[in-house]
Amino acid sequence: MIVAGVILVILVASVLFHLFTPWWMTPIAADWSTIDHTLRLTFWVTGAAFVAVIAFLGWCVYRYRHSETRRAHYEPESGKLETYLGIATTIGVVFLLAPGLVVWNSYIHPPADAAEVEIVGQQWNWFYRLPAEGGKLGRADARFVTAENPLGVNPYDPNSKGNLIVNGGDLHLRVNKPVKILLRSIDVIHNFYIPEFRAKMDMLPGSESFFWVTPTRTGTFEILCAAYCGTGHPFMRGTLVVESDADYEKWIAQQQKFTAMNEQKRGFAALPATGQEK
Amino acid sequence: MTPATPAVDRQHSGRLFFVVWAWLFALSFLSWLVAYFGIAGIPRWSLISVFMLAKAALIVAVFMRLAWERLALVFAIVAPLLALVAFISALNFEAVYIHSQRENYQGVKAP
Amino acid sequence: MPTDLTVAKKSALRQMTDDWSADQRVFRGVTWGKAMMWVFILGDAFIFACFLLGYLAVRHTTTEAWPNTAEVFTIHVGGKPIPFLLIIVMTLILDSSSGTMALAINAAHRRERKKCAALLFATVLLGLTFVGLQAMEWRNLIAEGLRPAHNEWGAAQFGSCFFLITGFHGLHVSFGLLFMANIARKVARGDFDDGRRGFFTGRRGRYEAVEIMGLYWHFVDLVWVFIFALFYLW
Amino acid sequence: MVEVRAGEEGFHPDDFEDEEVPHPRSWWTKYVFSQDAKVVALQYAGTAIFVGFIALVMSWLMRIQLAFPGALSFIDQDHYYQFITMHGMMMVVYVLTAVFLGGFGNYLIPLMIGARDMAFPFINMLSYWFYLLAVLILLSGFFLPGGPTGAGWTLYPPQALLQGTPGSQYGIVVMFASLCVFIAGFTMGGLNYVVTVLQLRAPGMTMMRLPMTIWGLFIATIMALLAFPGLFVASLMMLCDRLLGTSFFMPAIVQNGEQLAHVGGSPILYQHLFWFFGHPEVYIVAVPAFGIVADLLSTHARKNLFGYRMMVWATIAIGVLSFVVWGHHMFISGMNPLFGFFFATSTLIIAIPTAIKVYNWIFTIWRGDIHLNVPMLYSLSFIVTFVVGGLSGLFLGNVAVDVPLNSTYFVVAHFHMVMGIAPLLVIFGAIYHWFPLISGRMMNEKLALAHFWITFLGTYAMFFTMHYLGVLGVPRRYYELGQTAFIPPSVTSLNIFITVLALIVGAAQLVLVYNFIRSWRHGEVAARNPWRATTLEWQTPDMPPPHDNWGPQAPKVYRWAYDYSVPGAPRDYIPQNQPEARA
Repeated sequence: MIVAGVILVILVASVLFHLFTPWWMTPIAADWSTIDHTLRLTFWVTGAAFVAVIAFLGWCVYRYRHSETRRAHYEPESGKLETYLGIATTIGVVFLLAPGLVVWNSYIHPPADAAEVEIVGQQWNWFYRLPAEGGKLGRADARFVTAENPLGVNPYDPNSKGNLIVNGGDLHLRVNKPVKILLRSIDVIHNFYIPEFRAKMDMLPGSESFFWVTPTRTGTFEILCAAYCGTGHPFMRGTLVVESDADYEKWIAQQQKFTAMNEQKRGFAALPATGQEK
Repeated sequence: MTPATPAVDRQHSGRLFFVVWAWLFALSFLSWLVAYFGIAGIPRWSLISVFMLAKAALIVAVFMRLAWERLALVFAIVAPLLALVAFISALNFEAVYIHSQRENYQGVKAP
Repeated sequence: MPTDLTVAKKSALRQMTDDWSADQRVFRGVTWGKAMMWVFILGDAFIFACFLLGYLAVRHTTTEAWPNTAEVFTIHVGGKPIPFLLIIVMTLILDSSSGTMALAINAAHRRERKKCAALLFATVLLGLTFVGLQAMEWRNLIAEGLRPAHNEWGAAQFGSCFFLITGFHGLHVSFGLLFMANIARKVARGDFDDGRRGFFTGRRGRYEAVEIMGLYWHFVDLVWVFIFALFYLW
Repeated sequence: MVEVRAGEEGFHPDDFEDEEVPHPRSWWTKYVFSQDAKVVALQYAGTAIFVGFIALVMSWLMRIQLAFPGALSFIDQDHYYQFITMHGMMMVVYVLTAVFLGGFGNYLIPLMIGARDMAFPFINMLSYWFYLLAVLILLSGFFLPGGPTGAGWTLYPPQALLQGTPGSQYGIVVMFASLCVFIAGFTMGGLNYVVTVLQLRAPGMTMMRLPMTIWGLFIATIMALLAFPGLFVASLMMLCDRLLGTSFFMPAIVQNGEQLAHVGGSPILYQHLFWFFGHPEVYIVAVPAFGIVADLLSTHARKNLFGYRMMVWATIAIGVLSFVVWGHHMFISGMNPLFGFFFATSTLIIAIPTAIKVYNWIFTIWRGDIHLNVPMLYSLSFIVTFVVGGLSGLFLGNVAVDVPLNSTYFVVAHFHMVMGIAPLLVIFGAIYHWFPLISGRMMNEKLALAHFWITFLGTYAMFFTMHYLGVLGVPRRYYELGQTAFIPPSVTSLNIFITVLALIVGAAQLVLVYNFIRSWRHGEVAARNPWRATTLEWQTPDMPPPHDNWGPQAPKVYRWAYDYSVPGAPRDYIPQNQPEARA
């Protein structure tokens, strides 16, 4: 009796907690509402399963509790029941999986007109690199990193000329313009995480990862690191400003160019002798 | 004390093992020849793989006597190796991707 | 209970399902020791597979050129360079030790004590030669400047993989040799004929030990087949 | 009598099936270097539980730091991350794996299948001593300069190897060395469990008459034997990177403005190797729990296990599938994004056999005669926590939903619920269930109930609510949240709530220890087969079972393990070794 009651209380309390929780998704600031929809859908489906299973469990405990007169029913298996349940579960799983895969498909295919911005992580700072107007991002490699070239931009790549380097400042993005975010690290694994964007991705040293996003509202957002990157991990913060085109133009005009940073040219001598490239 | 009553039908003449031994020599030698003559590209990989798998099959089937084991044992040994197939394909898929990312975005030489 | 004659007539698949649904043993006619060694080999195969997969993945990912193994593993005979000469000799020796091992098992089945012991000692000798040649190969390459962390011929991972994989395999060979020498000694002394008990396990010695040892030894040879093809020749 | 075995090669077991169990000759070989699986089991479980308490204390310290930042001044960032790492690795590998396979596996496998001991008692004994050595190597990290490693329990490179990570000098080396020794030791035990189940069963004991406990332990052991190689190889490669300066996992790295000597390695390769082990590891812990809970439910509900065949095949399916889902731990790791489709699909497929198991547990008590004994309470609480943890796994397995939740407290809540708390509750239930068999006495029920309610309700409240921190987006592995705009102050109150519960629940475990020790000496003497169970371990001539389990007469098995309340039978259970239903 008590046990069945407690199971019921757990069920009701869990559902109520879900309905009235003060801890819920932050207001979204990107067009990844599809992710939110899938998340909500998953809550509905799993919530229904939770209620059904736990309620049935509690009812069983109540209804079939021991008494002197009771004797259990002997029934090794019921093929029909198991088949029905298997099919129902499969349907539920397909119902969850299909939207997830569709959303993932769009997640990994940035639109062709997306602007590019590279984000570089280093314990425990964020750096940003943007192509010049109409230009492209040059290659980069941790082996180029020097005091003058903290991002390791490849000085031999013509595309590197004119790349804008943001070292220590905030990152600005245009509102309602898709942007492909390229991610790289020059020491350990980091993760570029803005809760309001929903999207995130690890930043790997020695490789390049990416995701894309369209910011949908202007404002200032906090950038966090979401992959354990050493003892300073909680303090690896940055700031993202989403703003109108006009404000963005003003900001971009103030940014430093890679060639300007490297007037001294000292960084180029640092090319390490690491053997032949393929 | 164990009864030392070996049933005659449980043994093989040594001849079979000499034949397999000779085959192992031949296959090793053939794969060495592939390298010696510097055959490159797909012919090299396919030849080496074929010789490798043939040799492995001979060792497992005859020397390790799997060919005479009952199917239950053979199955129990071969089936788990399928997990490796998944792992091989996944890691290969991944390595190609990482390599292309490095080629596209990184590198110390001018493109 | 079906007799074995009727079992033989059944289809192989039917026989297998019968085996799996039998009581007491799944693997009929398989001793505990042999079953254990097979399961161990399966796990060990996964270890070596992970080594080789890791090597292939690293080789594939690195943007540095992979050294030309035909040049690295070349031996000059009378001024003429012969690629992989040492490796092919090592391979043939290990194959031969597998051959003598197989014959030793055959002799063990027939309870031919002297023949079995002689063949086991021959296997030990061939195995020792293999380990000796491998040591020589390591010494030569180290003299030429190959190190775990770097080498002059290309990607640094080449040396790492070489030392790790051949080292781990060599360790398997060496451990096998220790156990095999012990078993050869026991066979020669007649432990398996008079059922003398093992020092640690307290169990009776049996000729079965030769077969189990053989499984391990063939497995070591089997792994070398893959290392030879995938690391040296690939 | 020598059969003619046509077409079979080599030696035949019938030629020498005279294996006797090695008898101890002295106090040392009886209680310390014992080859008796039952003693090895207690050694394994005792050591694991000791390690578990160390890990528990570390979780306390972490929780105190999270709820009251700076309250304990000796917990600095280094210590916090060392606690995280050691807590995770200890609980997953050195506690849960060791308790289930080393503890329950050793005790129950020979008894439940009707064998006299493991197939290779000597190797089985070595397995424990290797395990103990691994534990000692692991704990030595606390006493070395720099302390144990603080790389996070997944030990990802390059972080794990770089200076600045706590314990990067010695801690990381002893960690990987300890893992290698553990794997070597586990392999020795694992070979025993597999061969014993396959080849040493009693007459009449077919695979399809094995209790689910044995199925769970058997499948988990096979998975462990095939999955640990991934970790073993990753460990050796990491040791090479750390000690020899190789670059398996280390690309070109700049630290403190200095170029390190590494070049060209692939950190993500480590992640693949690790999770190729790591995901099956989850089921290595869960599958034995699934098996044990099925037996507990059936015994204490006096009803046959519902859908036994389906349960067996579901277990096998889970075992097989768990080798192709490891990538769901890496959805946002920067791996080839196309993997997302494959691993999300395979992960959600594995939910189907898992769900079938849940249904069958509940249908086992449905129309039963439920005795709410302590083991039954634990089994019910397992179902509740497992359902919650399993359902929240559907969020993380579905690739697009994983993106916002990954690396948040949702993950922490999920895996604690599903592979921390749920299997632990089964362990507790199993301890209460089999304690009479091991000691011949019953545990005190009042203390047991107190332990149960505190543990179950406390952990449920902790980890259920913690999911919502993840939905909010609170990132995990933060030593302190600091000033973060999107995190309201209410999060701190929730953190305090969770921490207080954690302290209470942790302290409640002492009740179990007290009850265990007290009942061992002074508990009420248990009746033979106190739960009236059908399985063989309760049918031994003495209780606790004698050294060779069965005395002169080994058991014969006539039926499956779930003949409870058979219509027409005089009693509501028929032991497996009883030939006639009417005896």
